[in-house]
Amino acid sequence: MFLIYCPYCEEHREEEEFHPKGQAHIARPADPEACSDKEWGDYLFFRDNPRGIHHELWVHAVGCRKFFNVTRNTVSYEILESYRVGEQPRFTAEHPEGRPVETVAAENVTAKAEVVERQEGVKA
Amino acid sequence: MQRYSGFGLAKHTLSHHENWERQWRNPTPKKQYDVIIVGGGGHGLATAYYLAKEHGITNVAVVEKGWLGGGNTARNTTIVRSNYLWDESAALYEHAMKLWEGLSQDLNYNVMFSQRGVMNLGHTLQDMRDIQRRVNANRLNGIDGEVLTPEQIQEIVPIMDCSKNARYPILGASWQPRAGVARHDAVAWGYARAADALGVDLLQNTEVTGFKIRDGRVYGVHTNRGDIEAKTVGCVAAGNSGVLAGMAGFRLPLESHPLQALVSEPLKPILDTVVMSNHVHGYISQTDKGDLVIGAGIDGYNGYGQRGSYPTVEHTLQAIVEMFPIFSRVRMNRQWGGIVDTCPDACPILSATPVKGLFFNCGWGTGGFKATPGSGHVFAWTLAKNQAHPLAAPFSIDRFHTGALVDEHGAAGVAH
Amino acid sequence: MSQSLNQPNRLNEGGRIDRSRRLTFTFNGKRYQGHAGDTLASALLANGVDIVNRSFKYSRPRGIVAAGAEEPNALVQLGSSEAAQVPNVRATQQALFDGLVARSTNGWPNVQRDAMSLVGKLGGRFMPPGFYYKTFMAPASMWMTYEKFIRKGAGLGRSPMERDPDSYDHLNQHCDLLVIGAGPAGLAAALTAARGGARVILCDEQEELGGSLLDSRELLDHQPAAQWVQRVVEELAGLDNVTLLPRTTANGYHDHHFVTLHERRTEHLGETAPLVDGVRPSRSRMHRVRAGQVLLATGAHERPLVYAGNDVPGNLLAGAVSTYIRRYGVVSGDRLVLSTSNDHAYRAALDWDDAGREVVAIVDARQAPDGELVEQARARGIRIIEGTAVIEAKGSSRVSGARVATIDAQAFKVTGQAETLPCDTIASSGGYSPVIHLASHTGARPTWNDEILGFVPSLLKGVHAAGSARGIHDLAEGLADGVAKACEALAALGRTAQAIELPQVDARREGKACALYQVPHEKPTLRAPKQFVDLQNDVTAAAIELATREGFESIEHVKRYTAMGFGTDQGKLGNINGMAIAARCLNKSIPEVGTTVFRPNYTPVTFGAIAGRHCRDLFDPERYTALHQWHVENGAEFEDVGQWKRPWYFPQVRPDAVNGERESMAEAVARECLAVREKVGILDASTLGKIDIQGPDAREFLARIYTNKWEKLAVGKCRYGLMCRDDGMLMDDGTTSCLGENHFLMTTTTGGAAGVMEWLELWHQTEWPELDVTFTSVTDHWATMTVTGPEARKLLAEITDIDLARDSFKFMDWREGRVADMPARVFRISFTGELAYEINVQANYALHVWKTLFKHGEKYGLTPYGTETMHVLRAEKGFIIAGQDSDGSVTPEDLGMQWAVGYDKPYSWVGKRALSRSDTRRTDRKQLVGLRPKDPSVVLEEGAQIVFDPDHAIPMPMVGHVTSSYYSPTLKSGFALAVLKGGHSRMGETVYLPMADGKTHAAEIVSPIFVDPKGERQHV
Amino acid sequence: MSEQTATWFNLYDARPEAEVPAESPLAWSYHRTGRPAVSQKSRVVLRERAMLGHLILRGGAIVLDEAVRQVLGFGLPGRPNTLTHDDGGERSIQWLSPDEWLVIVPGGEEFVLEGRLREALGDAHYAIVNVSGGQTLIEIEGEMARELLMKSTPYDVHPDAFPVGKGVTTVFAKANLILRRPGEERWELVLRRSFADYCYRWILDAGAAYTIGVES
Repeated sequence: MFLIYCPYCEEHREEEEFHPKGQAHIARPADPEACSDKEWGDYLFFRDNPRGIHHELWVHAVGCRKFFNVTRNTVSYEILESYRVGEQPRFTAEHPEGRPVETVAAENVTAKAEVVERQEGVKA
Repeated sequence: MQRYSGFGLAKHTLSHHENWERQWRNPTPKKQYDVIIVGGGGHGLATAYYLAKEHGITNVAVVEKGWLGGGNTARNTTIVRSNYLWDESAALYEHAMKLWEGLSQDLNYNVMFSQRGVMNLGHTLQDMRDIQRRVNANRLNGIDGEVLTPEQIQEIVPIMDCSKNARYPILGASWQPRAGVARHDAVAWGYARAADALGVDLLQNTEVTGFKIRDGRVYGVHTNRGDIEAKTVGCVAAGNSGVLAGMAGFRLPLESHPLQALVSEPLKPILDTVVMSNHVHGYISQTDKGDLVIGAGIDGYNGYGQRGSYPTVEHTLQAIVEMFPIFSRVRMNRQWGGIVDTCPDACPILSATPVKGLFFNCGWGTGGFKATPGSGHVFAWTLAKNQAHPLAAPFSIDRFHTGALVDEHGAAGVAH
Repeated sequence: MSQSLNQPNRLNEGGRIDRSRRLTFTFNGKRYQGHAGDTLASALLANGVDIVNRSFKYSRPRGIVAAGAEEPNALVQLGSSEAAQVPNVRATQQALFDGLVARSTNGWPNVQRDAMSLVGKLGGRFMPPGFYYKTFMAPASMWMTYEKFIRKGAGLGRSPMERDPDSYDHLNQHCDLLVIGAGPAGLAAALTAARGGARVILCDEQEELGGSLLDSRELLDHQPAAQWVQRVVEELAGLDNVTLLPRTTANGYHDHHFVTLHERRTEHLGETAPLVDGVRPSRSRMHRVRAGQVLLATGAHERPLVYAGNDVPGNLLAGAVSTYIRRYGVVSGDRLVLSTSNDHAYRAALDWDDAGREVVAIVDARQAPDGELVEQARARGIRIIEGTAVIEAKGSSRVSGARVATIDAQAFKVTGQAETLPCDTIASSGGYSPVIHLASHTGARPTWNDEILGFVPSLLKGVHAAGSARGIHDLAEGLADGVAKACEALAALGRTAQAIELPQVDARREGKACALYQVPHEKPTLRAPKQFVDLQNDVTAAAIELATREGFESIEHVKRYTAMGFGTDQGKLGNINGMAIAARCLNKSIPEVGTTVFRPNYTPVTFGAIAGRHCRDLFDPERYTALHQWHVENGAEFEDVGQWKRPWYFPQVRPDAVNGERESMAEAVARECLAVREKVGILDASTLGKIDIQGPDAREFLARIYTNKWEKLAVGKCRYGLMCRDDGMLMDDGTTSCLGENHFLMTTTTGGAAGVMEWLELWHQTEWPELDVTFTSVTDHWATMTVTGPEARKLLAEITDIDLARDSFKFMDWREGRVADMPARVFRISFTGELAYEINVQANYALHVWKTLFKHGEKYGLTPYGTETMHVLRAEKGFIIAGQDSDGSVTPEDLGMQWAVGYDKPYSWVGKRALSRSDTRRTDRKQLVGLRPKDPSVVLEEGAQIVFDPDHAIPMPMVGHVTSSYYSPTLKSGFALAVLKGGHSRMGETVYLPMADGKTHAAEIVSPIFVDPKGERQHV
Repeated sequence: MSEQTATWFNLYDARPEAEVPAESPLAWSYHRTGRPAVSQKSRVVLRERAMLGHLILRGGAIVLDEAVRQVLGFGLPGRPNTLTHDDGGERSIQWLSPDEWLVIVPGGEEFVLEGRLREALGDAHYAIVNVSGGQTLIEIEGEMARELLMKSTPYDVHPDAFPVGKGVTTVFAKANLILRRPGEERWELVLRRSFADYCYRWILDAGAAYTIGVES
């Protein structure tokens, strides 16, 4: 049973509180009507299935109900990181030891800014 | 091939069993074969056997990275049935069932196929609608099956709690008398021995590290024991199919998930059919050695670790104790996990691929073991003729683009 | 030392038993006595019981071999009553209690004289490994008959046939450091970590903490080791941050340091849990431990030597001989021969000698052993024969002698003349295998260590091993290792720990052990008397040799072909020996043959303990509405819908009842249906999922997630919507009402509620975070009562201040006001096709409103109805139930619901693109239609398959199936909904439904709307 | 509240003005399963605090915090999984997610509170949902209360991991609930109505060994 860090609750929780939701970073095509049947089928059904580092979407179903991403090794089941939707992973198949924290942080600044804006609530 | 029989056994006893021959050779890989099968599990070995036997193609290598039958063949709950819902899948599994029925004799290897019947319980009105739909379809497809009442169920399995005060009372069941179980390891060994006898090279501890592809055509594989060439390559690697497809440069609509199972300690015979419940979620049978073999659920995440999450085991045993309260004091001996490659529609892929000459047989999910002979038979035909066997045609990769899924999963949730 | 009167092998002193407490027990129908502190095994040995079981395959007599979890033979059936039966209990791990009743799991008519042993003796030779695969094939039809006989021999113990009287529970534990095993390394580690302030759990499978120290000959601080144990345990018990769990086996090591510990809470007290203060405690408990770090101090198992006749009762592990003497005051025979490859096992001979019994000889496979223990034995005058081993045990029901000979272990040859030493006990030791099972559960493959001649665990991050568990068998080193590893584990958690002072241990010089597994015999292995490797599964050295001969070269193949290691002991004693034999046969080294893999459980655990409290009434939650009690009191039968208990129908006492007979379901449903169509009925619809949606982008969100249009829905209006997955298939449906410009209330199906909620969040959070909208489940907040039928308005008008006039409160409007003095939202939506009002009130007040409706409703014939009537009424109107009339392969178009599809909506809503794939554009897709049986008395079977040609041979081409089917009291006929290939263009055609009973029904394809096709009644 | 925002959301008091009998979500449980009496031997005591006002607040923390301070006189909990309350301890706010809080107030106050909050929040982006009928709160106390929780939830309830002032949504047997620790000895469980009976029966079963009593 996994122990998963929820980046919103900011603590580790038992797997029983979460649901796995498949591969992370699957973006819906911006213009579905412009997609061929093949492209649409790829979006719907075709997924990475690596032996090793994998980025997954999980939801803290019994908890804050937030979706977030997890980088996990599908062989050892070690979880390398949890990160918010919209952010990029530090650990990837190309960088199993992790990219520099600053590089990732810089990438995620924009994403974070959006989140903050929404979170803080903006008075109209 | 040394012929097996009761008489032969007696003869060998007199010579202290010193004269038994190897069941298969341990050959050195040749440079070139007509067909390479990647994956030495039940399906791969069956494919090789039928290629040799039915199509006369004997210059075949089965390339296995570990030991024969060491993947899901060695880790399943051995249930064999063919009562699938959709015509396409029912036809494929019934094809397999017919082959199961003569398999021991065909292979001269007792695979202990025991037709002790499989029961799928219904606990809700919708379960019962699904059961009736499936059994009616099976019947018109020529597959045996009937719908049982709780009273009939109780008669067949007296130790089950069929009372109305269960949390989810049993409302009925589907029943396929011809279904049953088989000795899983023997299936792999039987096919291996028979294929070897026909000239197939079984290459164990040989791992494919890449495909040799030129101009969109496959012409061999790279392995840890050197390159091996063939114009036709069939991949039958279950949970590892996605990794192989990656080596060939394309993706498959597959995810590999842990599927767990467990056994009790050996008990005196107490359960002589297979009982499955999708609703309370557990399935159970008893082996000839006396172990209760219990199938647990599939874990929702991808995993190649041959183990799954503990709560899955807890839920399964809760279901078993709910159905069989007398088993509360029986003890669980061992649990393990397989890696099941699952398609979005819970049906397999038996298909050509974007690479010419390269075929895949995968995506069997929880249904792989029971399909072994049929899968091998149909896939051998497909490889031999370079064209999909009619029973394989509905299971091409294209269906995920056209939308023509064979949705066993969405339709009735009759997994396993 | 002399012996106790009625326990021939009990010494008069020594051991940790309480001699003042005599316990009576029964084994195989015979009564014996033992003492508190005994295990069943030690008590049996004390009483001189040699044969405790018969072997599985050959029915050979078997005795006790070990003193702990590794015991392969002494499996018993426990229990005096049917309900308390427990199969396959290991006698070495069962504490003795007064009144214990046990019997052997095999042996007929009894273990002393077993009929099957003849079969084993004669037939054994016909049963090489894999013999099943080679025979029983002809004729094919006979297999099931052969199998029946094979099955007769199956199993060890038997299942109870009655319900378990006991309960079990779980305890979720969390700690910084979990220490598994309370021997020297474990105790030292636990104390170190505990003093460092860490939250520590220390568990051990034995009855008391202390492990090997409890029967050690060693002195700690110049006192018996057990005294040091007592001091440490007392200190640990006094610390708040420490949880001590004796009788607790770590049975499974799962991911991320989740370990299950099985605590046997009452098994030492009786066969069922004894009452405490009138309450029956749980019989056993599973601790679900989430640990920060784990320290494995699991010790080692001694390996027996594999020699001919090594299964005859009287063959024991050397360490077990010592344990029985020192811990239980039981000496298992009179004359001992010890066969060893190492110094450590010499303890057995010394202990035996101390017990006043004769040590015939120590047979040491090494040349010129010279360790300190060897010297001690020499000094006592014990005969030590060097370079030799026991090659064969003589005797059938008890060892009568040992044939010893000089051997060349390397060349696998007997090099000298055998000598037979008369004896009744042979103790053997081939070395020690670290207990690596738990580390192996994590997926880490152990590695072979030539230095210690065993596998040592590979460890993941956060897992530590100390002492014997990693091959450090020396006591002083093991203690120090425990401390060091505890410090490492704490350091990994960012904590510091001070090393504790270790007790003083006298250094002991030990000679090097030699590698010996299978002992050679004069005859080749296939011809020699049986040399057992796996005693429980009757796997011999010959079987392994044969398997390798037949081409089974991977150790996994060998194990599967011979069944080695598949017993309830998972090959704790035999696996390494088996690998060594396979390696010898294949001319490879042990690590080349493979590695050894263990799976949970370390030792078997009852299903009940794993299930915990989640059984019977608590197997799965039952969800109730606020009106549940009323339904129960009014005789409802219930249907399970998801976890909900919904009233299915309300059978009433029949008017002609004599003894209170109630209506059948058909009668009740017919009455309820007519009441709704003709008067007024009421349904508890509270289980429908309800989601409160707020935000300026709520409307846009709805337009994207539903197939139909939402931009113009005005405040005060409701609309039905379909929700698809992005593959275009229907997933749920329901009505959504506009409560305010930025405020909607969505309803979902009962079963789909949680899934839809997660679905909305998924799309919002991952795909459209820019939309300002929130979702809150209000399913439980609102109770929903549907009042429907021609009289609904009149009834409701009596208790509401809402203007119900047809033109001011139209169909698909909602209003708020008071109903029965309660603030309520009333929705004029209809699932019956009749005039209908769905009343939502805060659930705490629902019963009052419901009762008020009945108070006023009697004169209108207000009738409660359940889900069955609801289904009939909606089907008469052609309203679908998602999940019944659709199945995950059905699009809105297949259902003929193009009217609910916004093809020209600006945003490509979820599911839209998929509807234009080639397969979804087919015109011969299965489409929703109505079916009217030609014979109106026929109610088609739900799930019945449809064919065009009833005379077609099997397999028949099937073109669809019945999804819903009922008898309609309104139509006075059966009717059905079905999905049918190209159905929408086949109206009026006849189809056929061939049934299992041989009848074929004919039915006409009709519109799925059977009642009030123009929909006028809901508008009245 | 501006004219415009009045039509944005539908809000009204879901409670009656007249004396209308009400039933807590545990009414059926008390009827069917009963309430074991509290005695000297009871090492765990359970009591329901029925009919409280429960509101869900959604929106940005800063804006909501300002409004809540203005209306209730104390602020939102700043950290995840924590709760704040007023001086008397009668009113509390719990963090549920980065944009979601649970407000519990004495029964009857919730409607007024909702109105005043909406007024204070004006045109800000937020949502308020009254869920008072959908859940109930029970307290458990006693020397074995923590062990009872350990039987039921995988969440770590050790004081080191679960200090006073913490509150989480987590798994409880096969249901889920909100678990909070407002005081040293007292635990609060917020149960969903439809699961309340299951949770109640679970607690009584798990608490039998501690002679659990239920206060009327």
